Amino acid sequence: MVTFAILASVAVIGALGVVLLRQPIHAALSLVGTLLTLAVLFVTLQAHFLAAIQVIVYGGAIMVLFLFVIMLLNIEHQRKEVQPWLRWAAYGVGLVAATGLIVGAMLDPRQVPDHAVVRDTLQGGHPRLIAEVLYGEFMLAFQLVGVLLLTGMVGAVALVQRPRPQRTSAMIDERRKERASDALEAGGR
Amino acid sequence: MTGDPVSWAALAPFLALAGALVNGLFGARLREPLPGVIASAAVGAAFVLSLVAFATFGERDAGVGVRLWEFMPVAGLDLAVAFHLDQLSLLMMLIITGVGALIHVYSIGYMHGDDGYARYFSALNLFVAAMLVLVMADSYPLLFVGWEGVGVCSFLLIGFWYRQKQNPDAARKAFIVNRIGDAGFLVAMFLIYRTFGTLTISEVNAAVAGFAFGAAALTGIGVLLMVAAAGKSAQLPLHVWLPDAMAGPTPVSALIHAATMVTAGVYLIARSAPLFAASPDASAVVAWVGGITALAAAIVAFAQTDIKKILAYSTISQLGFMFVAVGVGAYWVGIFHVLTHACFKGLLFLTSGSVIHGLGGEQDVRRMGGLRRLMPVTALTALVGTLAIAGVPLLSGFFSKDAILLYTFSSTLLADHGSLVLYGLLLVTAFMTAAYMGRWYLLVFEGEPRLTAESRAKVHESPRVMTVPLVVLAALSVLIGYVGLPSFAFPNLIAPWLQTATASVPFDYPPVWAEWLLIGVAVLVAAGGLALAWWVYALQSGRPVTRFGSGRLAAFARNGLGFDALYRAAVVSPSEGTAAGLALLDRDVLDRGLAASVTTAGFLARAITLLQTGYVRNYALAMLAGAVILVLVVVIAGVRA
Amino acid sequence: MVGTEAYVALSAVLFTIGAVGVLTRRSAIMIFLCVELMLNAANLAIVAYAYQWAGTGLLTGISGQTAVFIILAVAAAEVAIGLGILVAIFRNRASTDVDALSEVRL
Amino acid sequence: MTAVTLVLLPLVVATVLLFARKTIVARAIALIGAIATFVTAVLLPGSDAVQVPWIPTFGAFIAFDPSHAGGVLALVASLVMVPTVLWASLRVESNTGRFLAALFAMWSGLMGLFLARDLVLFYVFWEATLLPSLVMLGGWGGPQRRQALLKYLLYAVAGSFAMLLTIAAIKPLAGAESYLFADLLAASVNLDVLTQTWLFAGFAIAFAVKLPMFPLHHWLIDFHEQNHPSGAADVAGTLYKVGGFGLFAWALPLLPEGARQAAPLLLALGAFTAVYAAIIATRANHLKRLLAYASLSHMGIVAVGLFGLHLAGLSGAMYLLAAQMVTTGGLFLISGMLHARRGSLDADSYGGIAASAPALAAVTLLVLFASIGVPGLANFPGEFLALLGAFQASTAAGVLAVLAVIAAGVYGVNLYQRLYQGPQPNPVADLRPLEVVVLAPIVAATLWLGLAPAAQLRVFEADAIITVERIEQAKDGVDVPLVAVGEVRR
Amino acid sequence: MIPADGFIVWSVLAPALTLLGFAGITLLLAVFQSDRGFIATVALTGVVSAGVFALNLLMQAQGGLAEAGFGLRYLADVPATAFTLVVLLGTALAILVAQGTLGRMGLDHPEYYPLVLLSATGAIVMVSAGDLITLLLGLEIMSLAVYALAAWRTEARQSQEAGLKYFLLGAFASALFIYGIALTYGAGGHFDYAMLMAAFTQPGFEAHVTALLGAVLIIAGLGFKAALVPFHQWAPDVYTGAPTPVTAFMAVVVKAAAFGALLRIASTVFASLEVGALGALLPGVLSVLIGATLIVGNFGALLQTGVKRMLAYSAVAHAGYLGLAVLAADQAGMAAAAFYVAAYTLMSIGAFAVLSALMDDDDGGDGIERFAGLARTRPWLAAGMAVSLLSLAGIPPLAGFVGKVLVIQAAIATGHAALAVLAIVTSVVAVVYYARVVVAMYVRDPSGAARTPERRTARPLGIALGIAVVGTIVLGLVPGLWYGLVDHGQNLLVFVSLR
Repeated sequence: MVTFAILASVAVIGALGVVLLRQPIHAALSLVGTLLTLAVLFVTLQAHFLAAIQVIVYGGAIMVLFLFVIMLLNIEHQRKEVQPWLRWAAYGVGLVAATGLIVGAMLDPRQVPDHAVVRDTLQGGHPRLIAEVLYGEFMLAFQLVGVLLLTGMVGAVALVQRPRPQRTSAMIDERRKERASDALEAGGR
Repeated sequence: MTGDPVSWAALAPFLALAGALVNGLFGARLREPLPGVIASAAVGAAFVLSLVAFATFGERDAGVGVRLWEFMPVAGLDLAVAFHLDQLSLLMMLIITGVGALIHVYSIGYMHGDDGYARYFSALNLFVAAMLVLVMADSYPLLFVGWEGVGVCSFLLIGFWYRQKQNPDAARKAFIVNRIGDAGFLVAMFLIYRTFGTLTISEVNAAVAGFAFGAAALTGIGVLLMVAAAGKSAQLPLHVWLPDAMAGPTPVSALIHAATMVTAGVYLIARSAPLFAASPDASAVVAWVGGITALAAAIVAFAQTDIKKILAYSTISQLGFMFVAVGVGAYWVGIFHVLTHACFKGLLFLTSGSVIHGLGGEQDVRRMGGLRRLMPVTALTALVGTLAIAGVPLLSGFFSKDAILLYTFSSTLLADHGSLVLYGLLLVTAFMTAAYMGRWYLLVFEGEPRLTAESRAKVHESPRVMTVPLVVLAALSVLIGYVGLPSFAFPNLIAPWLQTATASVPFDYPPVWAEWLLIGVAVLVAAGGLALAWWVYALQSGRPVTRFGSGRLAAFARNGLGFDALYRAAVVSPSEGTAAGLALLDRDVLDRGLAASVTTAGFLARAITLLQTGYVRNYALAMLAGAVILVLVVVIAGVRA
Repeated sequence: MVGTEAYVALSAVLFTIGAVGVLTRRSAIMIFLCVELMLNAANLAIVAYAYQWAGTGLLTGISGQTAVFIILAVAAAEVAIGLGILVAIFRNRASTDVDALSEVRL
Repeated sequence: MTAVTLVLLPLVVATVLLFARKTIVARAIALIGAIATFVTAVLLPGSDAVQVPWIPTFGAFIAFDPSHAGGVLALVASLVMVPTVLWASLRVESNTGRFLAALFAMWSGLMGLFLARDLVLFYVFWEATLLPSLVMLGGWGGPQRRQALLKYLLYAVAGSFAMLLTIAAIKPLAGAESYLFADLLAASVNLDVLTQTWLFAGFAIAFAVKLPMFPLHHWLIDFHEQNHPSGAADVAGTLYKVGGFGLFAWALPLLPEGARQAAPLLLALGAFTAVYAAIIATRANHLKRLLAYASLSHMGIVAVGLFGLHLAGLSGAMYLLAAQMVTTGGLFLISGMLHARRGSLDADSYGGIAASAPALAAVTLLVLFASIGVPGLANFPGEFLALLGAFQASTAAGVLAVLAVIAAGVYGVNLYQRLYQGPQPNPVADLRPLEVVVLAPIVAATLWLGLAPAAQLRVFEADAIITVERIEQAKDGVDVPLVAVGEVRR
Repeated sequence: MIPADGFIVWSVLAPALTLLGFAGITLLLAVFQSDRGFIATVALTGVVSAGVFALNLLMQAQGGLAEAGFGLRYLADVPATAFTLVVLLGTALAILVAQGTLGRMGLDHPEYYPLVLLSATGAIVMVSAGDLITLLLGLEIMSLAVYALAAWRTEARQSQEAGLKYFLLGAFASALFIYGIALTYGAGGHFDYAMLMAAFTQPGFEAHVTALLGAVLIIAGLGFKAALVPFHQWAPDVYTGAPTPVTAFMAVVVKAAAFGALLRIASTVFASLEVGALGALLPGVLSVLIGATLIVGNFGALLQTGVKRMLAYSAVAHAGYLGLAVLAADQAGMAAAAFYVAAYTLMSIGAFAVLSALMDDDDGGDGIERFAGLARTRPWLAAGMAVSLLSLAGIPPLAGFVGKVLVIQAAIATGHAALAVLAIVTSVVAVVYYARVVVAMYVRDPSGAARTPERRTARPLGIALGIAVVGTIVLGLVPGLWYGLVDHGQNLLVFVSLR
């Protein structure tokens, strides 16, 4: 109970950090915190293998990629909010959404399962069990993941790895103007 | 077609139609007077057929039906192009083709040299065809074919000289007023169908017996038929077109607007006699409308100065007499007056035509006078006609008018509806008839000539082709009355003949001495009227002429008792206003309004596109909000359940 | 032991926070980060439910955990293409502010 | 097969015409095509019905039957199309071939629409006729044709989509086996009053738009005002004011209960339309506007005839529909001829021309009087019976509608007077031989329809009996087996 | 768990595998071969071969021999194969359109065709999926490729915007969808439809709320791809911003796939949820969404001056009409939708083909003025456009009309009369905006200012237009050709297996 409360609080605080922290780097790191907390929660739910994957894949690979891109794109400066009301609308809708989903969860009448039975069944999410499912009933899905990653790769490469078009001076001018107007807007507000 | 000579008469309208077609299609290429000859021959042949049928009809009880082809065999209606030839229709056919033939012949001379010579005869023939269909029809719808057909021909002929604006205007007025009556006819037919389930006249007449005396349905039908009859026969308040109709060539006025078409209303009521005989209320409407019309038209006739308009109002007045006759249930008398009136009024119109022809178009009686010496045949025949219409004894008008008075006096059908008052009304009218007709004759033919220089230069007696019909008609005007001598003392040929075809209504005949007394009264009235005219217009020659137009009453009368003004104010202007208003409403309000409602759709479209802000986060908000609403719906339903 | 509904409620909260983040952050990359948070919240729910279903003694719990595995892969693929698009655009615009992406509208 | 030929032949001609570049070639093709189609139409009465499965899973058939009301209308419409095609080939100068193609496409669509005995097929042709008329208006119309076109399109489509809804619903709701008329008729007894009323509303909207009926008539006015001044497109437009036919052939027999519920309102609207339009027509100055309002008035009378739900009225309404194709069509052709003479469609710019064009005046007078319901001519039997039927249902509506007869007299005579009578400022040419050829069928049909309506009326009545009997049953609340209804037909 | 015999059924996978194989081939060709036309042809060959396999499967399923692989997780029943065929048709036509325009527009990068084929593979997986995870993967495969394609013109602001918008919102929608999967799994304990149905209809089932929450979130996720209101707002912007050939592909293939999946879920999982006390909830929710979609799509299109954007809104509107079929998914709706989506594919591609032929190389110039007088200057293009637009408007006897009748009929048969009325009312609005273009082409005179480019229509484009127009007409006149094949939608394999 207490463990859950602490972990939940940490996860929520981390999540709030993602939303509220100004610096993208901070926000990303805050997300990493939440992800790690989630890994711990997975452990309490008899999903040890998943917890490991969570730390390795998310905390390790995906988030590092994010941080890399954040730093690459150098996206500190933010212009003034165009629609200030949107923030409060978002908070309102979010509050309602959370309430609704929580009430929905509470409406589920099922009993808490017997921990022993769960442990015997899941065996802590043993890789062997997962493998059996993955290569059994999820075999097609597993293959499709491959296709998916291929698609993602081809798509990303196609967009980024392009023979650069001949830049005309007009295009450069256009981009300059754009930047200038961006700066003006940022400064003016 | 059977071997029965009576049924051959069914060809009559087609002969006239053939004449109309020949003249209509090829007339323009025919040389004068060929179109006139063709037309006259067609009508003459029709007259011969009618005469043969009339002669061979014999003592039959029922009419001869001639069924040509199916017309509208729908919804239990057995409507065919079928003719019903009985005593009534045959008599009418004789009038139409007989008088018609004479007038056709007369027209050969009268229309000499006109551009529309062939067109004229084509229309005139077409009219005869339509009129024959009207009287021969065995069903109301077919009768209506003729009914509107004569209206159309009347329209064509009134507006015959269409290049002056007033002639087409008069034609239009005639057509529209007639259409009002026709609308009444239509509704009458609908009501007949609802009441009787048939529109065949004989079936309707037979079925009347199944209804209570004075049943409301019968009264309704009767009144509606009277509306129709009033339109066609120029009875109050739908009489306004007839005086204007004098814009047409004078033979047309004689044939259509005196002898035949305008009597169609009388014929209609006589045709539906059993129905009216069973409905005193409807009959009372007929008789009273007739009586009031007779008097009112007589008053107006006094004040007119146009040679034809006097006759036109006289016609309206005489038609009123006929309506009184059929109204009180004396159907044969009504038709008898149609017959005599066709002769003498036809004659009178033709004589006035002759005068106009002789004077080169002059129509104002103030610029006539003394024509007896210049146009002797015309004057003589006109005198015969005048005396006949005035009711001078032993001439045709005397017999028919006397019969009307007598039957009105002795009516039982209208005994509760003031038949005696009507009698008085008619007596007054008869007096006035004699007086204004005397005035007409005296102003035109007697006294000093007041002709304009132009007229004086042209004046001549009409050619033989015109005077012969005058003479024939004059003879008829004298003689035709003898078919209907007062039955209490003399053999009456026409009454039993017609009663089989119409209906017999009981009358409360007075004793013989009283009948003689009534005749005496009638004679006195006629004599008095003529004497008055003589006194005013012959003895004080010259002076009364200057009194034309003086006095408010005279002006009122000259303007037809203000009916035209009334219509303009109460009907024409409001309708025109309504039309203008509706046109405006339709175009500028309703159409625009619908357009505006389309604009509302535009607002919705604008609103939707405005939501499309382009901001990703707005879209995400919409998605999330949508999803949240769905979630809430589920959760709330779950909490409730 | 805490009930499954508590875990699910937690996942709901995280999910909502992620969604709110999508609405409030303006940098495309931060929005994407928030989407990752939402995916993780979903994962948490699945793992919690897997635990619940394991209570019936059947292997369905394992298939739930396996599904999480696959969803991780989905997230990875999305990251690949997403970052690809971001980079491609940033080359041209030098900005990841999504509010600047509002030219096509109405 | 005659029926199929009649539907396809004009379509083939239309297709060929699309490729005719030279005007003279187009004229020749059109002439031959018109004659061939008309001959086929003449062969139509008594020819066999056709019924071939079309979309089996859908329950739609290619079914044509010339022995019903539609057969008569198809014949009359063909009769009118012949002079229209001739006139158009003479008077439409730009892209003659295409215009004629549109006319022939319209012809084909009309034939299909009249002859179809399958509801889906009917609808397809219903919409198919829309396109050529749009093309004619859009391609050859007046300066404001775009607005007119969009308005017309909007009205037409709004109406036909409402019908589409009914069509989509009627089969599943009634549980019919197919969209064949006979199957729908047999199954529609399963529909309760409320459903019938709603379904009927769908039909009623569609047909009221095309009829048209107040207040859905505004498209008609603009449509005619903006169409090519030759009047050819107007004639075609007049031909397919087939809302009355749709009601008669489909809506009323299939949904008698619905019809009975809606009849009082529609009867009143019809009567109002008749009078309203006729009154406005008395004010109109533009020839085509006048004719538009006049024909709108006729359509009001058609409506009262139909919604009187009386045998006479139903048959009469159909007859009036057929007759007004000829008379209104003829008047539009005449207006085109007038325009050819003086280049104007304003009544004010004419006057007194009977003197110089007596034959034209005579034909105008004949057709005009036929149009305003003078007995002995085309419109009278239909008008009379329609009003008779309406009066049996409602005295008030009957009497109101009769007022339109008076107003018709007013505008008819006014029009004639303004065009042909009075002083003649400048003379015009009289009918040319080719114009005589164009008008001859119109005149012939005017007389034929006026004098010998019996055969056609019998056909209409045979169809109308179905409706009337079903309504009688509905009134009595008795379920009479429908076989009996079928046998009643003569 | 060792896969049993018959777990992997290769024949079922044939269309998808063929497509995937050809995606690989084209990818390799893209590296070595510079002739883009050749690559396109190879891609087309792949699509056609896949189509042959799919047609074979459809025939088989028609004969009652529907197959399934992976324990009902990948199906080849009538709806699946029918939608597969539609997807392939759309893909083929879109490839032709692309082949005819990409080179001219300077967008002929080598990865285009592989991505299209991959995307189509994902779409096929979506419509064939028998479980939520497979569905998710199909959806992602399809979407990722389309995200990239939408941003294809990386140097153009509009295209960038389209790609990023689509991607961000798509990811957001995916998150919703995945959360929905999580909840559904929570309620039913399974991911495959058959087992979920079994679980939901079990007597002791009590987690209704969880299941319904899962369902609505799945609706939200799929509704995004299908462009149902309020998840539609990306569609007008992305369709407008994406290069026109891509828009054509998106408009037809993505829509077909989304609806194929949505229909199957609606007819199985959702249908089984209708047993409980909250049974009427899902149809109610759906009908509100569909009603809103009809209104927004049609009215949104009303004021558009760009034809491309008008078509984008119209795509939203057509989602509404297809939605009518979803409501009747367990009855005639499936077949109706299969027909409608085929018709939609043809007429939509027809319109986009003409649009591509007319637009400038930089994807500009889709204003309605460009269509003024087109009937005179380019009669064939105008005729093709007119047929397509009139069909979209639902004018008989074109395919769109039959489709509309079918879906409306299905909706009425399931008691959604009010929605059917709304569909009709909004169709009237639709006629207005489609007609505006047709009127411009046929009534207005060619205006000098907005001249149409004087260029020949590329042959592949012409072929695509020809196929689309002929198909639209043929499907309208003889709808039985296609409807006869798909009208066995009620016999979903999942149902068969349960009984």
